[in-house]
Amino acid sequence: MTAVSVSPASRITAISRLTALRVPPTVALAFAVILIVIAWSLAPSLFTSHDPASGVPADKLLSPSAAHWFGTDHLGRDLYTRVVYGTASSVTSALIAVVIAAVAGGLIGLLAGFLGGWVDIVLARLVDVLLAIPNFLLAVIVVTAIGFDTTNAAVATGVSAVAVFARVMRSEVIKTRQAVFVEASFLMGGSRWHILLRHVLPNASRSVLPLAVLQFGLSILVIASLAFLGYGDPPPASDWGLLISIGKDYLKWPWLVYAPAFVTIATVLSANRISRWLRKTD
Amino acid sequence: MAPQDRLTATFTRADRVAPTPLRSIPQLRVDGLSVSYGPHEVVTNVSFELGRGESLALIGESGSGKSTIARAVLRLLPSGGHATGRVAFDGQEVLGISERGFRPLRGRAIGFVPQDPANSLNPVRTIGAQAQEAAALLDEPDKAIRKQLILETFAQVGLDTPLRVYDSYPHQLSGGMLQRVLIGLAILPRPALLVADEPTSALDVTIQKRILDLLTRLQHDLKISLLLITHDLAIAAERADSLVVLKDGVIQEAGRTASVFSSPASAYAKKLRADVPALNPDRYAALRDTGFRSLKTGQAPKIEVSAVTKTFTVDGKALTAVDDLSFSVPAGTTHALVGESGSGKTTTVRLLLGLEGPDTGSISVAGEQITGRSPEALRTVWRHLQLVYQNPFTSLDPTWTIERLVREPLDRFKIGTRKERDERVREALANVGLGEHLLSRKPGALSGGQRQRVAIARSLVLKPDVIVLDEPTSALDVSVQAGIVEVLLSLQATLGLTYVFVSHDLALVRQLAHTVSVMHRGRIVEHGTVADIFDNPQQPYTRSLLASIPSGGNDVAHMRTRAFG
Amino acid sequence: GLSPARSAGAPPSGGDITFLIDSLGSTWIPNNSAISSFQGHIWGHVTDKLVYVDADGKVSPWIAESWEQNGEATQFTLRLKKGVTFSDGTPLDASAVVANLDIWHAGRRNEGINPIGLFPKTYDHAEAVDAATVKVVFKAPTLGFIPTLGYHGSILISPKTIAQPAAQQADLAKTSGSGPYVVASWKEGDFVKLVKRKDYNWGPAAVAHTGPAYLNSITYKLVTEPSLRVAAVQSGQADVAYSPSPQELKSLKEAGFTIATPRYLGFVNGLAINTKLEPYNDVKVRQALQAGINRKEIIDTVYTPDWKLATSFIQSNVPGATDHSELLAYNPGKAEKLLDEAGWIKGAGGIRTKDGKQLSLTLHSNPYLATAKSIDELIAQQLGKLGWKVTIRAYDVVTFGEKVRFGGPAVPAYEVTRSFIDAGTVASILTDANNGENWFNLGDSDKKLNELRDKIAGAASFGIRNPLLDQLQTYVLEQGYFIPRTQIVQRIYVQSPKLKGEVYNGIAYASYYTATIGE
Amino acid sequence: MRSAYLSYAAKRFAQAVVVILLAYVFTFVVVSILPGDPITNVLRDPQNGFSEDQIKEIIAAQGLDRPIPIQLWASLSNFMTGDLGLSMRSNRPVTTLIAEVLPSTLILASAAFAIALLLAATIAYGTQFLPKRFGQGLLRGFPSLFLSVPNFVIGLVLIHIFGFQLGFFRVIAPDSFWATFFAAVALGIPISARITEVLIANLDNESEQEYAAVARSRGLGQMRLFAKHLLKPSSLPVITVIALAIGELLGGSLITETVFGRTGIGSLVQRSVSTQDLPVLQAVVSLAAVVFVLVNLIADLVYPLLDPRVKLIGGRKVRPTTADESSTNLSQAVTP
Ligand SMILES: Nc1ncnc2c1ncn2[C@@H]1O[C@H](COP(=O)(O)OP(=O)(O)OP(=O)(O)O)[C@@H](O)[C@H]1O
Ligand SMILES: Nc1ncnc2c1ncn2[C@@H]1O[C@H](COP(=O)(O)OP(=O)(O)OP(=O)(O)O)[C@@H](O)[C@H]1O
Ligand SMILES: [Mg+2]
Ligand SMILES: [Mg+2]
Repeated sequence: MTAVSVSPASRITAISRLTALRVPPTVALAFAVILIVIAWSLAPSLFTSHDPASGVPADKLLSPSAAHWFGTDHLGRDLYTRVVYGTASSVTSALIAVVIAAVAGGLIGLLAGFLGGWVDIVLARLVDVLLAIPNFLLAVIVVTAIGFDTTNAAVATGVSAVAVFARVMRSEVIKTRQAVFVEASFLMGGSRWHILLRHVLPNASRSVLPLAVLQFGLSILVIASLAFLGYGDPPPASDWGLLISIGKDYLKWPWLVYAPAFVTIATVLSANRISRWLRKTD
Repeated sequence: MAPQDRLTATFTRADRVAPTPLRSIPQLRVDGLSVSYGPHEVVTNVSFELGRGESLALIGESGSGKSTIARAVLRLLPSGGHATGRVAFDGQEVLGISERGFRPLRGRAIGFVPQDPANSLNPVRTIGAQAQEAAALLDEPDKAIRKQLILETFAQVGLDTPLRVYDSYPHQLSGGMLQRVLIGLAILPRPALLVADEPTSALDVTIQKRILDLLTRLQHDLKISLLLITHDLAIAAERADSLVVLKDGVIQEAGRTASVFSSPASAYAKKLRADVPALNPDRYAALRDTGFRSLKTGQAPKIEVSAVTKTFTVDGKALTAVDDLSFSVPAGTTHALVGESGSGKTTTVRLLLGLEGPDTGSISVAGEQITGRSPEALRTVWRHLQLVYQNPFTSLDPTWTIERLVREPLDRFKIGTRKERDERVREALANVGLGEHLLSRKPGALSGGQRQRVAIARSLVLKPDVIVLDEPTSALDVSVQAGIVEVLLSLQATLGLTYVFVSHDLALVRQLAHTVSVMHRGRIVEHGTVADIFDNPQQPYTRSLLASIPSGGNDVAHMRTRAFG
Repeated sequence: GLSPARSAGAPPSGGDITFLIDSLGSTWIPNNSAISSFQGHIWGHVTDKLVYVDADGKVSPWIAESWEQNGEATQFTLRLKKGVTFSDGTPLDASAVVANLDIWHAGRRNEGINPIGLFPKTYDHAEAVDAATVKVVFKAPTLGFIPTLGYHGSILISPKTIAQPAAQQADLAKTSGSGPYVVASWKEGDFVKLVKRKDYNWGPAAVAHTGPAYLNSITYKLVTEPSLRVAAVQSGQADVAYSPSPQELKSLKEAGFTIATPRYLGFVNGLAINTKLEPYNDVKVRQALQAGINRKEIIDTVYTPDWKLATSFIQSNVPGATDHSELLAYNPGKAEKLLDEAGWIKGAGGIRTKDGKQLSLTLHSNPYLATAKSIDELIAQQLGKLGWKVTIRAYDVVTFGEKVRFGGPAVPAYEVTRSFIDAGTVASILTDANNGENWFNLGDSDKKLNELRDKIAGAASFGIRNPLLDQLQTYVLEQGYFIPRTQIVQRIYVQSPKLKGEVYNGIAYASYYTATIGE
Repeated sequence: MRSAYLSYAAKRFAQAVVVILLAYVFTFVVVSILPGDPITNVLRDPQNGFSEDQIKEIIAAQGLDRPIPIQLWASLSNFMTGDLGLSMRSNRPVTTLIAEVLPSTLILASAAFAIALLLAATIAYGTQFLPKRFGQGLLRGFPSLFLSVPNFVIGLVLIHIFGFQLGFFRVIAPDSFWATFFAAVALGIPISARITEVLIANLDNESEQEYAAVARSRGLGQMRLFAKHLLKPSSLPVITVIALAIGELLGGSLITETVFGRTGIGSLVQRSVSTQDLPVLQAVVSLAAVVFVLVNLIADLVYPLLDPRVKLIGGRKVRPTTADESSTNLSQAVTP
């Protein structure tokens, strides 16, 4: 009873708070999706009572129902549970990829942009090489080199995105380095390092944030694609990409593909939307 | 045949839109206009009238809604903008009609001269191609004749080589030339109303005067009604028949120019008038007196620049930005560097600070040699010598808080204890008239004037002897400028600071400087005390600079003749 | 099995079929590719063998019309069919056979042409006695020689092709065999198109047809997705889909498609246990493993009734295989008891521990078997209930080959999927004597196993050998050295009902030499 | 101007050659870190029944036991003379392998690219003519959606709907017209998303420029404003995205070719990767680098000729930054 009387009011304040923050509704929805995904990855057991690794073999390949929201797979496991439990690995691996790309790329871009001269020339060629090899090809080659599992696929995905971050960072650093406030800090007695760390880095990083969010979504896709080609974790792992990849062998039971694909698409779409919004509001 | 005759001979007035206008109907009538961007109303209930062949100026500080009104009238509001009220052109309501219904008026009846010439022409199309669009409004089927008309118009607006202009891309022309092109394109179809949104704010003072003269002449010759938008009261007073003064989207005062100007009724208009340097040359006379005294006592110069030359290589060609430059500044006084754009003012400033090394010559500040020092050695000089940049929007790191920004020099030079530094930060901010509540804000949350004060506070916090100010107010409104000038002068009076003040605004220089160097193409063509230069200019270049100060009508002319000092 | 169920009268000639396959292997150098389980389909049509081995392991004449061996099984004489030619016109005579035997034995290593690995290493030489007689000499008794000639590695290639350098041999179109089909065109990783040889007239008597093939052409087309292969056959876009997902078989059968699940001769699918590794050095733990796997559930969940329960560690169709089902019965109670006895006590989370160590098992899923992961997952579930902590590792083919070996230090159980022609070779694989693979990492420590091995190798007749084989099977299963999972059906075919008359040989390859297609 | 252009071209060309050689070395190094090699692996297949000694002998006979730098040097010098070597996997000349599959990939990639351009132009230019509130929002949502769907999912869906349900094409004849068309759609969709994003960003940016308002004040309607003013400046920067799109086409073909069962560079890479077929991988990477670098080079060399604002100063291209740089950069990020 109290819940009924309270909820409309709290919803109104929530909405007005959102409008005060000028968050468009689609962005709010995107945040909600990402929040659910984060919650799934932190505490999957709160969202499902089934076991992701073992099922009832007799209940294999059931279609979606109230008992099994996404149906069951070829070993009788609840697909929704597998999607929920697979989230942590999918999200973590995408994060690993983003961190690798952002840190390595950011560092390369920072040094190239700030130091200039031959450092810039050498790093620029390195980045050119990384750019010249199609990203996905690069990821495939790297993952072969370091072995097939989801973490390695994440590392490979990260490596393949280093060049993008390096380029964006470099151009931002060069832009910032020429900013008047950098010279102003120099006149205030700031050393090179002080300027690099306190002025150039924070300013140049601002455009890296939306890129990182975007890259997060893309990494999920790339890692899923690698899993699709068979470069993922062994069973009973249930990363989204693996689930789709397993599902494609059972196309007669299409939910095995569509359910994890839908979750993947919703997550990536949300990340894209947030990235776009961050870019606009920056 | 004079170009003007040619013009009138080939054109007839475009009266297609309103064939038999009634004399009593004004050309433009704005009634209860309100404009909002999303939820924010930026123009509220604005009404005014502009008669045929007359001129009306909309004035007000930045953000007061001038451009918004112009765009609402032209129906060119950006996405998100929404206008309500009535706008009648020639008695015909135009705000509510369909785009299809309004489009015939565009260009033919209502011309538009935009604010920023550099961005107002498509960069990837030739001027000629874009001019043909304006010419298409003439109902002249023959393309060759249309081109002829365009070239004649270009000549008419003072472009010397119309054919070259016709074939050029925008980036190949200077700002002044582009502005003339834009004016030419606007008047080519002979509109009844010309809306000019700050048509000269992006231009040099000398060019500014030529453009304004051109507009005034066209208005008279072609009987065009002119809606002029400007933030410069002096220009408005000089050029418009009537004035509308805006603040925060609300009309503060309106009426015939002479009456508004000579006896402003609203407090805002009064203050605006008082803040215009050209109208109040002696506003800070008292504050400047200490400086004049030390000038007379012939103190040892704080700054000595002797025979400095700086040459840049651009595109393989040598460009002498500063040529055999010498001047000295006595302690406790303000020395102004004035000159048109590109005359070498900023280069001089950078040489002075050691940010650039001169090719020849020497510079010393407070007895210390600047030239030939390493960056490390320069740091010790910068403790006493600070710079305030032209644009407060770019000179403060947007990711830092105000407190951190102002404390940065103290931290870098390791001055005092933590507590002492906090103390000095507060003191510096108080000196420039900023409260402690701003400490935790970031520059983005401050107005332009506040930011420039922060920049000044940052230089002051080190307690330097000399502050170099490179056009510190050119990005700001007159009223904000007045506040900053006042801060600067009172600091000088109390702390005995020495200023080098760079500006292209001679009226401002006259208000605050003690000595002046006039620069032209890297050279000092004339220098002396303010009185010498302003009352008795020797060089034709100086005279032309002085002549282009907008005077606000005759009113100011006699003020200028009054002696001072 | 063998099923040329054809109505009387001349079968209709003509027609073209498309066979969808999941891989076309790597190189086409005959020696290097002959044992590829995919390329074998093509070689089986393009080339002939000296002898024919049917689905029950029975050896019968083919290009070799008859053969003799000496008492020690060290010397063999093969008498060849006359009038056989390779598609490049070269006669398939004694010298051609000698050239083939030599290259099977030695390869040309510096060129990258490998020997045939399973060809008896005891081979000494061969000589052409006359145009139709070949004498083959071995350094030691080699009872398995004749069956080996029917093994899919032993394909007869024109001496002209053999003489070509490796890069030429790698071009399938330049290879000539004597089979009922020749390669019309091919594209790497895409397709191989075979057309029939009109003058073919030397088919194996065992398939009851010796003249030219009926079908005009067979196109092997690579489609990597199993569901696509099946869907294409279902929609009539192709005639045979190889390796469908077992889950789909039931509905396909109901829809009237022919499902063929021929078993090959060889080991069942199962785990060879590394007896040097804790805790599998304890026979009780191994026996618990043997009893703790529910083999029926594997077939019900992952497979279909087309799969047979394992009855031994070799397939039940291998001559000499005996039924040991009672040793392989699912008995969780017994398993738990054995584990308790061995000191593995159930602790927190249901996992058994002993001396602070968890009872763990790492399974490396066989990358060659599509269902391997599913089975491993199921076994992990089953053993999990008994208190085992099962980890699954899945490597790609390359890494698997690199890291996973019999008796490897991190490999407690090696998954076996392996065919052989003659059960006599089994025993010698199990230990490390004579380059044996030492499956259970026993070395020569198990006296009983060594004894059986030597007796089996020395057996000069099947009458002596078969009881020994039975003893061997009992012993290996009782000791829990080998944990069978299911009888393996490595090759599954889904076939359009219009296509009839194909024959499966002892290695479960489908031959369409005798097949016809209706309307 | 002419000499400035030539020196710019020369400099860019030299850079391109360096990048291609580095890409070759890079692949060698990465693939060489791998434990083991394909040959040993094939030999180790238990079905083969080789002993370790036999395996060592075979490896030595092929010179694969030499130190890595020596092998690299040998391979690099062969590469520079145009000899790409033999595939380790199939023992056939790498040039033959590539020549066999290249046409199929070229057809697929060009079809995908054409579809991507068409789709992008339709969506982006469509936004100019639809009412702001309804249609435009819908159109603007497309690039995001296109970028969020894994392209193998697009492929699977297309195959199932058009291949099986509607019977547009035979799934086992992937080179037929419709099969190629739908494969190209699957491959082109993510790429069209990038181009659309850049186009829309540029269009928005250009139509907010003062010159657009000024042109409108001259009485231009939306149609003529778009055609005469916005089209060219907003489409020009797409040239620079195209080079990146080419890389993505190659990367994406890996998956599309797998899904549609096509034989092409992508499936060749897949086969070579799983067997660590170094010579083929190196050749494909170098080929990709050559294509990427060439397309970039052409784009860079053509741009100054198309955009009057671009100036070449001291062998460097200087362009006034018009479109939102960061947004273009962002949209150049990876897709699978
Ligand atoms: N496109 C827009 N969206 C939202 N707000 C806007 C937009 N354009 C202008 N504004 C706001 O409307 C107000 C009036 O702006 P306007 O440009 O009309 O001022 P102005 O008087 O022309 O100033 P200036 O002298 O700087 O040109 C300002 O507060 C400005 O921030
Ligand atoms: N770093 C540089 N490299 C090349 N040329 C330069 C450089 N700095 C200035 N110049 C040139 O030197 C001349 C003087 O420039 P400077 O900036 O000193 O003029 P200014 O008087 O400050 O002009 P404004 O009023 O526009 O600020 C100009 O022609 C300018 O283009
Ligand atoms: Mg304005
Ligand atoms: Mg300047």
